[in-house]
Amino acid sequence: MVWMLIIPVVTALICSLLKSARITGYVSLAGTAALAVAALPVIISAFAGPVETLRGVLYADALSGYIMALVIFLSFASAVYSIGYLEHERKVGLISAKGIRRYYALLHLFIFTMLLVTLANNLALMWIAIEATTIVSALLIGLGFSKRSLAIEAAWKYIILCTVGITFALLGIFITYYATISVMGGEGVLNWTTLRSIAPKLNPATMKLAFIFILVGYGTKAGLAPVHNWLPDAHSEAPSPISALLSGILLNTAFYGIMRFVSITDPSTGSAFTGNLLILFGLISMGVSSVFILIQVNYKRLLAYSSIEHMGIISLGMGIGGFAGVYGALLHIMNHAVSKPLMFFVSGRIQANYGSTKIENVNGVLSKMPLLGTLTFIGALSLAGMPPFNIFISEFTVLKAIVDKGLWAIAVLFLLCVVLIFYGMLSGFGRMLFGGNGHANGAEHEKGEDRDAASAPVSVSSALNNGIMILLASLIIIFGVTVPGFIDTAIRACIDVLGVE
Amino acid sequence: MEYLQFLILLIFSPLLNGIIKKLKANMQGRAGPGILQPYYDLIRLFRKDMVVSVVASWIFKATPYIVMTSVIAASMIVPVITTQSPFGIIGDIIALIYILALGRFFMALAGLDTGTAFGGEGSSREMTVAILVEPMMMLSIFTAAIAAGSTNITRIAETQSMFYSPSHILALAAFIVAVIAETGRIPVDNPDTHLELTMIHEGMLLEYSGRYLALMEWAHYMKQMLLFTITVDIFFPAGIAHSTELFGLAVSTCVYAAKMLFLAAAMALIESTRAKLRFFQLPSLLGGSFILALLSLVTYIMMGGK
Amino acid sequence: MGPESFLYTGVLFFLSAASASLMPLPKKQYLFILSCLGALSLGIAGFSLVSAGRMALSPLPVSPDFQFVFSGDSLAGFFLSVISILTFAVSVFSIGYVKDFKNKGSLVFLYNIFIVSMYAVVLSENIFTFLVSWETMTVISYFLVTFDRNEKSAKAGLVYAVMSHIGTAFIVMLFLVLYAHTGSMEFSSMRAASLRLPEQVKTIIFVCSIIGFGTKAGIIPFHTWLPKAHPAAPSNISALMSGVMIKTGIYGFIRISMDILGQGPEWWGITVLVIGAVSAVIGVLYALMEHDLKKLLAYHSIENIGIILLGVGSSMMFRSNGLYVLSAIALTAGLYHTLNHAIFKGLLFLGTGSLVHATHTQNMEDMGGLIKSMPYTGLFFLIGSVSICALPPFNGFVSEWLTYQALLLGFHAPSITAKMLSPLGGAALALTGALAAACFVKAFGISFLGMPRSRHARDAKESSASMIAGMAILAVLCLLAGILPGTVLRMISPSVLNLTGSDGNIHSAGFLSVSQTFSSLSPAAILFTMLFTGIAAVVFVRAAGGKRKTVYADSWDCGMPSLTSRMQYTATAFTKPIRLIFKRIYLPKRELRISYILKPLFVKSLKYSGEITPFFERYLYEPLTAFIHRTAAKAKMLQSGNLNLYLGYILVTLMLLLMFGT
Amino acid sequence: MTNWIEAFSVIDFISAGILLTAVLMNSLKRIEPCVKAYTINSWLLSALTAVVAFMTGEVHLYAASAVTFLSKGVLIPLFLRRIVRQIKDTHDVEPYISNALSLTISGILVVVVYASLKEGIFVTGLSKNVLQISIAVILIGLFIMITRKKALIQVIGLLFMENGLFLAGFALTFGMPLIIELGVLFDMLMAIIILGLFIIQIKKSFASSDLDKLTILKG
Repeated sequence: MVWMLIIPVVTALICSLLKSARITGYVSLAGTAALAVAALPVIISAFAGPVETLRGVLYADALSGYIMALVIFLSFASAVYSIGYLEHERKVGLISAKGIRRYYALLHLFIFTMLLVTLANNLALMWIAIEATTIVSALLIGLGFSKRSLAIEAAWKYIILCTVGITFALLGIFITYYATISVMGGEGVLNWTTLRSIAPKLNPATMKLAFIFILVGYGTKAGLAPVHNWLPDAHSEAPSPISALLSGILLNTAFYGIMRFVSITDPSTGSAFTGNLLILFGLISMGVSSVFILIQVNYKRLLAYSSIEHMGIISLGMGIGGFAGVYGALLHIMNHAVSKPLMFFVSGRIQANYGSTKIENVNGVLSKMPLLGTLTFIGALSLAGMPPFNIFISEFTVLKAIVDKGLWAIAVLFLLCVVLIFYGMLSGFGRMLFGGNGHANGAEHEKGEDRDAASAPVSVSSALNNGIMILLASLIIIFGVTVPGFIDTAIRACIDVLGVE
Repeated sequence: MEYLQFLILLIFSPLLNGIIKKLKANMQGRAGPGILQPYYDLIRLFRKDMVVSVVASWIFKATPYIVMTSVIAASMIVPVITTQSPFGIIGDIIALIYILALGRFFMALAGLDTGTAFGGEGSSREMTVAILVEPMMMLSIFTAAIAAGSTNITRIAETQSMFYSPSHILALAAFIVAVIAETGRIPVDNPDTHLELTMIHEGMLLEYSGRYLALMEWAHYMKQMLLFTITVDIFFPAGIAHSTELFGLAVSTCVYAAKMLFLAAAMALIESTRAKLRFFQLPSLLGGSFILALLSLVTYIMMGGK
Repeated sequence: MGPESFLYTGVLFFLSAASASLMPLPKKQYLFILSCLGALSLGIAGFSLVSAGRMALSPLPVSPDFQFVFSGDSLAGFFLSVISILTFAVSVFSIGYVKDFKNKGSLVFLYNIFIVSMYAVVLSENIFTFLVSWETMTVISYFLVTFDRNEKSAKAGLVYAVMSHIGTAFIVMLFLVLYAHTGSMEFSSMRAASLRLPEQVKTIIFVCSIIGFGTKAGIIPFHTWLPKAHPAAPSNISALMSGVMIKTGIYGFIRISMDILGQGPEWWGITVLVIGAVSAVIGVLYALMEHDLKKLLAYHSIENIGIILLGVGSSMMFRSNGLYVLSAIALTAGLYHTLNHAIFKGLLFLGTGSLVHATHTQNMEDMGGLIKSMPYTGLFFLIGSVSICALPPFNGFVSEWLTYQALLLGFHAPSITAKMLSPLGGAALALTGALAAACFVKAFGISFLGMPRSRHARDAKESSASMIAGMAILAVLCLLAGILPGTVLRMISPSVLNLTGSDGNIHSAGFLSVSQTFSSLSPAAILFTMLFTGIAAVVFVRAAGGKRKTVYADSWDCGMPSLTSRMQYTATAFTKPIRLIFKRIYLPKRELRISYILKPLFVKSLKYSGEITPFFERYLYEPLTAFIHRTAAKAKMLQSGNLNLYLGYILVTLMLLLMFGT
Repeated sequence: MTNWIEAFSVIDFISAGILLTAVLMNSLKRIEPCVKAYTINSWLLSALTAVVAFMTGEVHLYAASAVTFLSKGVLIPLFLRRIVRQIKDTHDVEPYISNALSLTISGILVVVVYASLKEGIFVTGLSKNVLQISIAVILIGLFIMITRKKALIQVIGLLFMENGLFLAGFALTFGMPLIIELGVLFDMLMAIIILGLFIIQIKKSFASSDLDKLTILKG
């Protein structure tokens, strides 16, 4: 388990020391691969039951294992994607060799911090890790690339808002700590393991206060409206692989913190309190995002808002609670973590080809780059919650949970937002995919592959690029028709950990 | 015997037309041609050579036969002098109307086939009139059909149950208008003009000559008599034989002839007293009679089946 | 072998065709042969399912909440066979049709998946399965609509996808309501539990199902996607979409509102009846004004859906009054027309396909005289037109005749509204028939008869054998379904029996006789009478006139010399009287631009342009979307880019939660 | 454990000072004094820590106080001054609301906090004032961040929030375990340093460090 923390750091060091930019990419790839290898046994045993090391400082159970697995998978994916992406960025002179080294170093530090979040047993330690993710990713957004004033603006907003928010989260943690003192008699604890055991004895009023602070704090980081405002800027200005990580998993690590607290707070306050708050935030997020998706003119921002929507759905599912709700939420975390990175990857490629993130400047992707276009289509439709793609299943599970609870108003709002978002997504990406040269494009469709490769920087890396994107797309379709057994068991284990009846 | 009653229509329909012409002429104070004139015309046409447009396709040549056969098939369905019409089973009044519509469909196509402006104009107007007429015809028939609880003409003729009730009168009025429109008579259309801008039915026949024209004309006469027959079957079936023994048949034949003459006189009267309407005034006339048909239905239902 | 095995084989064929299409093969159009085989065996499956009446396939679990469950009853069997029949013909047609398409591979792939998804919809047995198949069908058809990827088709696709997604939202809603009140996702157990549903819940479900499925079926006023989407797709796809895809909407409606909900109040039936009548009339009225052949056919689909709903609606109305026999007659009429429309609309779209293939235009004003250069296409298109105009002895007539019978029987309904409305429905049907006839006189006459109106039309060539074969199959079916009603009834009556508990004692020993109205019909007899009298007429004419010679010359046209194609009656001119008569509906706009050399004597050029107002777009949808966008645009200021504002949000949120949260 | 009363009054006195410095921030326009205010605030904080340490005799609190003094009282102010010198602008542009108003609002915030925390959720060894004050300081810090347009002053506002947070920590729990304190502090330092770097970047690419320039990303 310790190795999981050491490997990224080491990789980061190597990357920052290496001279050649080409090698660095493959080194980082190797690093993530090694990380995956090291993590696998930990994750497996974590699903079997809680494991801890360093006298209980590091601790992993099913839930952390779940998030951890996603972190590592996505780190690998974006490590693969980064190679081709950076080569192109360097060709067009957006980044120097030094910048590339710094990029990879920071990338792995970022991975390290996220893993630390999932491994921390102590809630304060988890807080520290989350704050660290903010700092590192802010650097990745802002300083990774020269001559990008917008990136700096985005990074500034990101770091300020998230730090402020997370400060409140720390206050919440203090309050929790205080609450434990009276229970434990003198000495307070912040260890998740202990907290779980004493949760029912905590003072409800205190815990309510604590949870509000936590929710606002981590909610800011998780991009829940109305405290989401940093998200569209950061996600749209970050380099695509980083956007993929931010959107795919960073939000979820923050939400992971919330989930932990929910399972501490519920026993003392009763689940209605946390549930209603989460439902409220979820609905607001869906509403806000649907409106903004509708008017969006920048496709990366559009994707960012769709992340807000999906975080909203996740928190809605958590809030509804019950087996179905939580199952839906957890499943949705995974589905979103598969679909969204794909979309950011393809949008990175589109940006590279058209040199703009404005929807109006892009058209005829499907004709010019059939493979990319098809992938975009799959991703967009899955994000819009269309069967037979993965997100539909989890969305429908959440919807079903809502109906099980008989919350018809919420169900109707949910459907309304989903329709609006579908409209927004399709009109946005439809405009990008079609158009250009009409029927004549058929000719290119036949030899789409090599055209696609030709449009990408270098063949090896672009092959890797296509490979990882196709992998994600096929996962989207597979999860769209079935939830594989091992994932099912994993989610069930997580639900046990969260103590949902 | 009863199998062949449609031959009455086939044989006597030119005569009926001749009679109408004659009566009309007399009413207008002309001598007018003899009542057998249509027969002479037909025979003459059959013996003529034909001129066919090079533009025309097989549709043009097939149409006269299709029209003729459709009218014959339609007239097999109706009982003329006896309700023992065995062909009644192959179709009912709705089928009859649609069979006639088939004829019209092809006639309109033939009008377009030669690519002339007048043909197109004729078929366009023909279809327009049909649009206005068919719903009204249907509706007025519905009233009778509902009353008889059947759309089978023989049955309607047998169980005519709404003598001279208001609904009956209204339906009749509407149906008469429909008949006028269908037979292309004043005030809807002028059967004996070839003045380009007013003609409807003639417009489609413009390119026809010889035997084709003969068939078309004959079919038109037959259709006219057929519609008269339907009128009497539906609205005054009194006197029609319900069996096939000779005396009854003789009586009903006389009654039938009388009815036909009466209708012919009525037509002649209308034609010589009314002026032809401008084409775009037709909707008001036909729409008006649609309202009549509707009213008859309403009254029938409101008065609880009277 | 039971239906299952045929089903599996058929699906296997389709899937193998789809997967083969992804491989680099030459001459991918021949993969459609596989689709033909698939359609064949699925057709067998459908027929045997109709007779067997039951089929259960093993479920496939997806997630703890959901699993794929497929099963089938006679209704499903009926729709299965309808889909298969059309699919078979269209696949034959496609072999030749897609030959010189650029990206055949993806077309073949999408085509096969599309068909499989339609089968899946019909066979779905629970909510989840239905939704997945339904939306898959939508997605794939969306891809097909946007197949040649220009702005126009993209727009059409967007409208289509969004509208059907809205429809789906309603379907989801109704399923959730059903699920919440019956506690089950399986249709079978819903059916059992639905008797206990309270009235208002039933009403909600009914309304949702009308809107949801009606959107897919294209009823007024949810039809606007249809005339945009169908013309955009390749013609063989349009044939499938118009022929069977929109029928899945009818299927879903029957499945929910008649099968699962069981008996409802009378006003349901009346509502459906009225919707049907309105859709029929409005649909055909708009069709008349179209000069784009495919748009015209699309509007006719709206009309025919309306006719089907006339049958279905009166059936519901009768059933809620306990008149089961009459209800059976009406439903038979509806289902019969479903089949017929699939056949002749498919035929017409294929015909249009081969026209467009030959003349490279969809605008009939640029065609003309094609019956000489494309005799087979012309003949088959004519047969299709005659059938869709419900002229005997073809199939369209039989189903409309049955509909008439059903509507006349509406007199037996107790309520005065029903008594009044059903004959009016009959009148609407008559009006529709007449309008359709006018429309197809225009469509066929302008595009096939007269002189060629453009260079393309002049040098058009007859299409390839397989395309002709595809059309021929459907043309023959048009006739057969007309003159052999007995066979068709055997396909329909089991499901009618299930749904209404009666077979409507419609007897069909050669004669189709509805004992309820003592009325009978025998298209076959009509056909043979006409053939016989036709021959007789020929013989007679020969006898009377003797042998006469025929002279070929220019058209006389009242002596007008040197007729040119520009002097022919145009489609616009043909429909002008109707446009004027129904101007209240069309709201026509016209402008006459004259440029003079010397005013007012010498006219240089004279430009006449007229258009009709698309009522529903102009007054319903455009304002709605505009409103949504305006409101959304207002929200922009929330994200003004000002960091202080954002910090403010955090403070306010926190404060509110601290005040009201605890 | 001698004379609690004095201890309490001392604590109250110091915390009052902390609150005062925070409130004072609202009326300061030039940047230097703001930094000063923050410095004083941090000194008071570490002093308070020391007093608490003296009272409770907890060793790790001494350490905490020392660390606080070093980092917040010395390092960060120095760092801030360097940045001020680098971006060399001394005045804040006009804030969104007038000083008087912002003063009143911060006063209101204090009142609200006192009002909302009245009921006895928290029974702490320290006098209740400290908790209220700490939370008030946090809110005032946030309020400063909301009203000011200079990037640097926002950072200072953030720092005030941080101090308030620490104060709250003491008020509630006599301080967290040292390891955590250190971790949090480390994070803070990192954050501040990186914010500093960003301020310089902003100055570079926007030719000013005013936040109302940073409104390109919107919608």
